[in-house]
Formats: sequence, structure tokens, C-alpha cells
Amino acid sequence: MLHIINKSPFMNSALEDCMGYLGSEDIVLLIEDGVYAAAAGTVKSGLIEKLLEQNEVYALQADIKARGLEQLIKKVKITDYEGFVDLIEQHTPQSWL
Amino acid sequence: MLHIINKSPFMNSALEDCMGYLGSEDIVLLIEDGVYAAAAGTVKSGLIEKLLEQNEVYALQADIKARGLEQLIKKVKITDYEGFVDLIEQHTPQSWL
Amino acid sequence: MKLSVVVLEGPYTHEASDSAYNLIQAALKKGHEINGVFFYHDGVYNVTKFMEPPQDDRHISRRWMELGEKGIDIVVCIAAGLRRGIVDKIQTSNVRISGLGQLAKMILESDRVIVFGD
Amino acid sequence: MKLSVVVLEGPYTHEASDSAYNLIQAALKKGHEINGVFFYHDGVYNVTKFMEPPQDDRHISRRWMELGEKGIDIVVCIAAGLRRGIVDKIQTSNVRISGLGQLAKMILESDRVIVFGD
Amino acid sequence: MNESSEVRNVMVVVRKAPHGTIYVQEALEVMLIVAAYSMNISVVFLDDGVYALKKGQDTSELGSKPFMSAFRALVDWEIEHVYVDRDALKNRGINENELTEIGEDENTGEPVHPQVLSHKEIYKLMQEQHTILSF
Amino acid sequence: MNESSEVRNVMVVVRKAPHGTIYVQEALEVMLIVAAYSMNISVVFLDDGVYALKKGQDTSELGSKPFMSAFRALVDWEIEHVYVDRDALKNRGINENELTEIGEDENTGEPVHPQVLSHKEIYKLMQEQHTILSF
Repeated sequence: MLHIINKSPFMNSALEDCMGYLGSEDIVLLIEDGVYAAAAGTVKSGLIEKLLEQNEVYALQADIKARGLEQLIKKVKITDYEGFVDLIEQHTPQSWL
Repeated sequence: MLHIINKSPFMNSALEDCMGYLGSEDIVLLIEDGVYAAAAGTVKSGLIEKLLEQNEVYALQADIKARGLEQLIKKVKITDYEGFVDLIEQHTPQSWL
Repeated sequence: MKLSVVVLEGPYTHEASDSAYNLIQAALKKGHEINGVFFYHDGVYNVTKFMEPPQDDRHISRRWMELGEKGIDIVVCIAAGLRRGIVDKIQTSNVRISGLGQLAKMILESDRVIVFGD
Repeated sequence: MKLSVVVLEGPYTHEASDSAYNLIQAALKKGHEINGVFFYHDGVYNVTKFMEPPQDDRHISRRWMELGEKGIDIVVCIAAGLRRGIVDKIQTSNVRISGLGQLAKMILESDRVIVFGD
Repeated sequence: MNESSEVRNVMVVVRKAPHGTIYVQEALEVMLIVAAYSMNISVVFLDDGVYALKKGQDTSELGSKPFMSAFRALVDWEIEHVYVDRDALKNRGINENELTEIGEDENTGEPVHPQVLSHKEIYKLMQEQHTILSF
Repeated sequence: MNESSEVRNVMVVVRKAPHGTIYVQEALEVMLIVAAYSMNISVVFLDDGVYALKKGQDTSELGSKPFMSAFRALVDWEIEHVYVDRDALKNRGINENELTEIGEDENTGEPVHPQVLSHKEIYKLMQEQHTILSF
């Protein structure tokens, strides 16, 4: 499964909620305000760092650039919309709205 | 000041964020999905219980009834829309959207 | 008290519109003056005239129209409306389109301004 | 891959509409088939024809209209539209109004369905 | 691209609270229609979504449509696979008996209750889906 | 009903992140207009709102309007009281020097920076307001 998170981890629980339902093969994709979770050195960085112990985490490039995020957590993979399409092709998507 | 919270404390940080900016004379009013914070016996009840040590907390009756909440934290005051009007008349409102 | 109300969210979608309406009714009942209602952001969707909600539901644009009929100044932000395609020909009667300056005027003329949104 | 896309939020207001559009463009570029776009909830606001965004901004209903022109099936939910007053006469061309059954059909016909919302 | 051969598995996930936004109400409308097509539909209430099934909701004072009464008849619409997250209930101090029934058994007339499941059980169901519609 | 006699104190509070929703963009439009009236306007960035002032935002790939460039010229619009919450920055790992300037001093030509304040200082300002517009 591809878990899609589009909310800031600072103000919304979507990412934390999703983490209770993750298989080891599952992938997490951060889009829209969800990409703030990929920023390094924040009080919420631990969430993605923990996720990365078992799962692959992607973040959408266009959203990262729009938000001016430069220091990302290592091992978070950056993808563009075409990569997003590939991820959907490979996994059933679930949006954690 | 009258701090108005309209988000569920389980999924949004508005109530916790607001608590960093409270004067001892200030009042907190829970409306819309914010009233879930007034429910007793939840993992988030502690927020309002802590608030009540210093501040008055109101919750809007129409929203409580709509959500079927019965067991509320003691000392939370129930008000109707007319009471809401009185609170606005007495205090400058700030909505923590 | 002279009260102005700002609504940032659309009808049905978010309770903001209902909360604003119910508060205004209570304020009127208590004899306060509603200086104006300002629809901004998705709030501009509150007054589209072709709404046909299910029969057992409230009719939100009609409610605002009726408040306008009573003489309450109901203003739809032109910038927010244009962006969203909510122009005067698809709006209900008794509301008017104006700029954000109208919100500034409401602030200057009111004792209190309250914002409802998401 | 046959992909269907559900959009639950309105234009400009929420990035959901942009994310959906950008994803569809990328999918088309890679040779996938877009089985349909279904606008539900506030998504129905995406195709109002009177939108006039600032000149330096994207024109969201025009984008959807152009996708429709290319033959992509763009469906606006009738129940969500009626409630909000978004009826066919204020919608852009190359989109059609239909029921939720259309969403069910898209699910039956697609390899993947993705939801964008708030 | 998925195991099921003919009948597609579709899951509607409800995570938001009712009344504050229209998400739950319009999710309900989706369930009722999708269930009418030949699909194997399941509905899962997670997080604040569990509040949608709470008994005793009364929107009369709010003036909004009492849509939640339709949850009491899901079974009549062929929606029988209705699941509720156990932790979500616990975190909100909600007992199972505070949840509405979702209809009655057509043979016995007994009330049908939503099934309370663990994260793990819900996750297993998620993995079996062709489509997950989230609200 | 408040201390100020003639000029009204109006505060615009920005708490949401930019780009995900239109809240920040439309808050900006409000600031610019309200400042043109005879009011004493202040703008406060709290919580995710602080991201609105981050340097290096580039929406070209997204296709949306680069509205945030207007924050670099707030001073030209007579918006000089611009405050940022210290804890919000710290929690997000943002240094002050990663924030955009809000214009330049009309006498010296020096860049003007938003002022970083504590909760307490911001709360004091809140208490002095006639109107607080929240986004």
C-alpha cells in the first residue's frame, strides 16, 4: 500500500494516525503540507526517522520546493509527479485525509 | 480575551496551541468539533482539566447535543448561542482556526 | 453592541456558516446590531442562488438572503468571488459584492468582529 | 494503468485540485489512461465558468476544460453540486454532471482510484 | 493488479468527526450508492470517524440535516461489513454499547452491530482492497 | 470597549502553512487592504504560519501564484509591525536568518526584519487589540 499524507505534522495527527496501520512493505508518500514532516531538525522529525527504520518514505519535489525546505531528513526519497504515478501503479493508494 | 476553538483535540493542535497564549482572565469557548475536548474520560481530557485550574471554559450546547456527548468534564460551563453573544460582548474574540 | 461577522468557509461543507448564522440570530434576538456579514475565502459560496439542498435540510443561501431582506448588510468579497467564479449574476438577492475595504470599514464601525472559518 | 481521480476540495482554496491536475498530467505523459475525474464535495467548485483569477495565477476551470477537450471524462457529482448551487449552466464546457453511480463505475473500470481532499 | 477476480473490494474509510465538516455526510452518500453496484464494500471508522456512530446525536438545535440516522440502516443498503477501530474508541472514552446498531438481521430481527477491530485486523482488510476511498 | 481612543488596533494572525490551503494567501490580501485604512495594524505569524516567511519558496513547479513574494514588501504597504513566534521557529528548526526581510527602511535603505517574540510578548500585543482576524 501507498499511504499518502497531505497534512502538516505540527498541527494535524494524520501522519501519526497512519503509522498505526503500516505493513513493512508499505510506502509513505508526503505531499502538499505533508512534506513539512520531511524537514530535518524539527520537533516532529522523529516521526519520519522512526518510519524509515522499516519503511520507504517519499516526498514530492514540487511541494518541497514550494515550501523552501532545504534540510531534509536523510533517506527520504524525493520524487516528482511522474514518480508519484509509478508509486500508484505499484501500490494501492490510501489518502489519510 | 475569548479564545474560540473549533477543532477536535484528537486530530488538530488548535487547543494546545492556544494554551500557550492564555491570560488568567481569559476564557476559552469550545464550538463545532472543538466540543469534543470537553468530553470526560478521553486521552485528551487532561487539556481542559489543566485549563480549568486557571480559566473558565465554556462549550456550546447545540454542538454538544449534535455530537451526542453526555459525560462532560465537570466545571465546563454549557452555554447557548445567546450566552455566546454575551461572551463576545464582554471579551475580544480570537478564533484559533 | 455593534457586531460584524466574517465567514471564511462555504455552506454545508463546514459548520462555520451555520455557527455564524446561529450567532447572528441570537445577537439580533438580544437586541444587538449586526453591522455586517463579510464573506471571504470559500465564504463567497454561501450565497449562490441555484442551491437545491435535500428537502429535510436547511437552505443556506436563502437564510442569508432573508437576513439581507431584513436590512443586514451582507457583503461578498469581490476578489475571493472572482477567483472562484462566484459573480453577482449567480448570487441570491439582498447581498452585495464589494472589496476588502468593506471589511476594513466594518472593523472601524463595529464594537466586535468575529471570524468563523476552518 | 487505467487511473481514476477523485477530487474533494475546491479550486485555489486547497492544493488538492492542483495535486490532482499535476498527477493527471504526469500520468498522461507516461502513457497511462485517465479513466475519469470525479468531482465530489467542494470539488464541484472546480469547474465554474466565471472564474477570473489574477493574471499571474493559473486558471483552474480552464485547465479542467482543456482536459475534457482532450476526451478525458470529467464528471461533477449532481448531489454535491445541487446542494452547493453548482448547476450545469454555470459550469465550463467539456464536463458533465452525473450521479455517484458514475464514481462506482469508475471504480469498476479502473486499475487504481486515488482521492485528493483535505 | 489485485487478488480479487471479479467482485471488487472497495473500502470507505471515515476518519473525520461528523458535523464540523460535511466529510462524514458525503462519505455516507458514497457508501449507499457504491453498495448498489456489484462490489464488496466495507466501511471502516477510524480516529474521529468513530464519533459518527455515537448514539444520541441530535442536530435539531444546530439546524442541520440529521443524516447520521442513516447509519442505523446500513444493513438495508447491503452494507454489512462495518468496522470500528478499538483504540479510537478507547482514546475517546467510548464504550461499544454507546455505538448505534447498523440495522437488523433480516432473518432473526436481531440488531446488527458494527464490529470492533484492532489496528492489525483493520490493516489486513485494507490490504485486500482494490480501492480505498478516504473521507 | 477597548483602550485605544481613535486609531483601532487590528491584528492579523496567521497560523496555517502556506500553499496547502489558500488561508495564508488570502490573509495577505486582507493585510494589504486593511493597512490602507487608518488602523494600527500588526501581523503575527504563529505555529505553521511561520513557514509563510521562509526564504526560498518556489511555487513554479506547482503552477500556483508566487504570492509569498509580497511578504518581502510589507513595509511598502505600511505594515511594519510584523511578529514571529520564537517557539514556532524553534520547533520547526528554522533560524531567524532563514526568514525573509519584510522590506527596507525608507531612510537608511537597510533591510527590515520581522521581530521574533516570545509567547508572552505576543500575548500582550493580542490583549491590546480591538479586532483579531485569524487565518
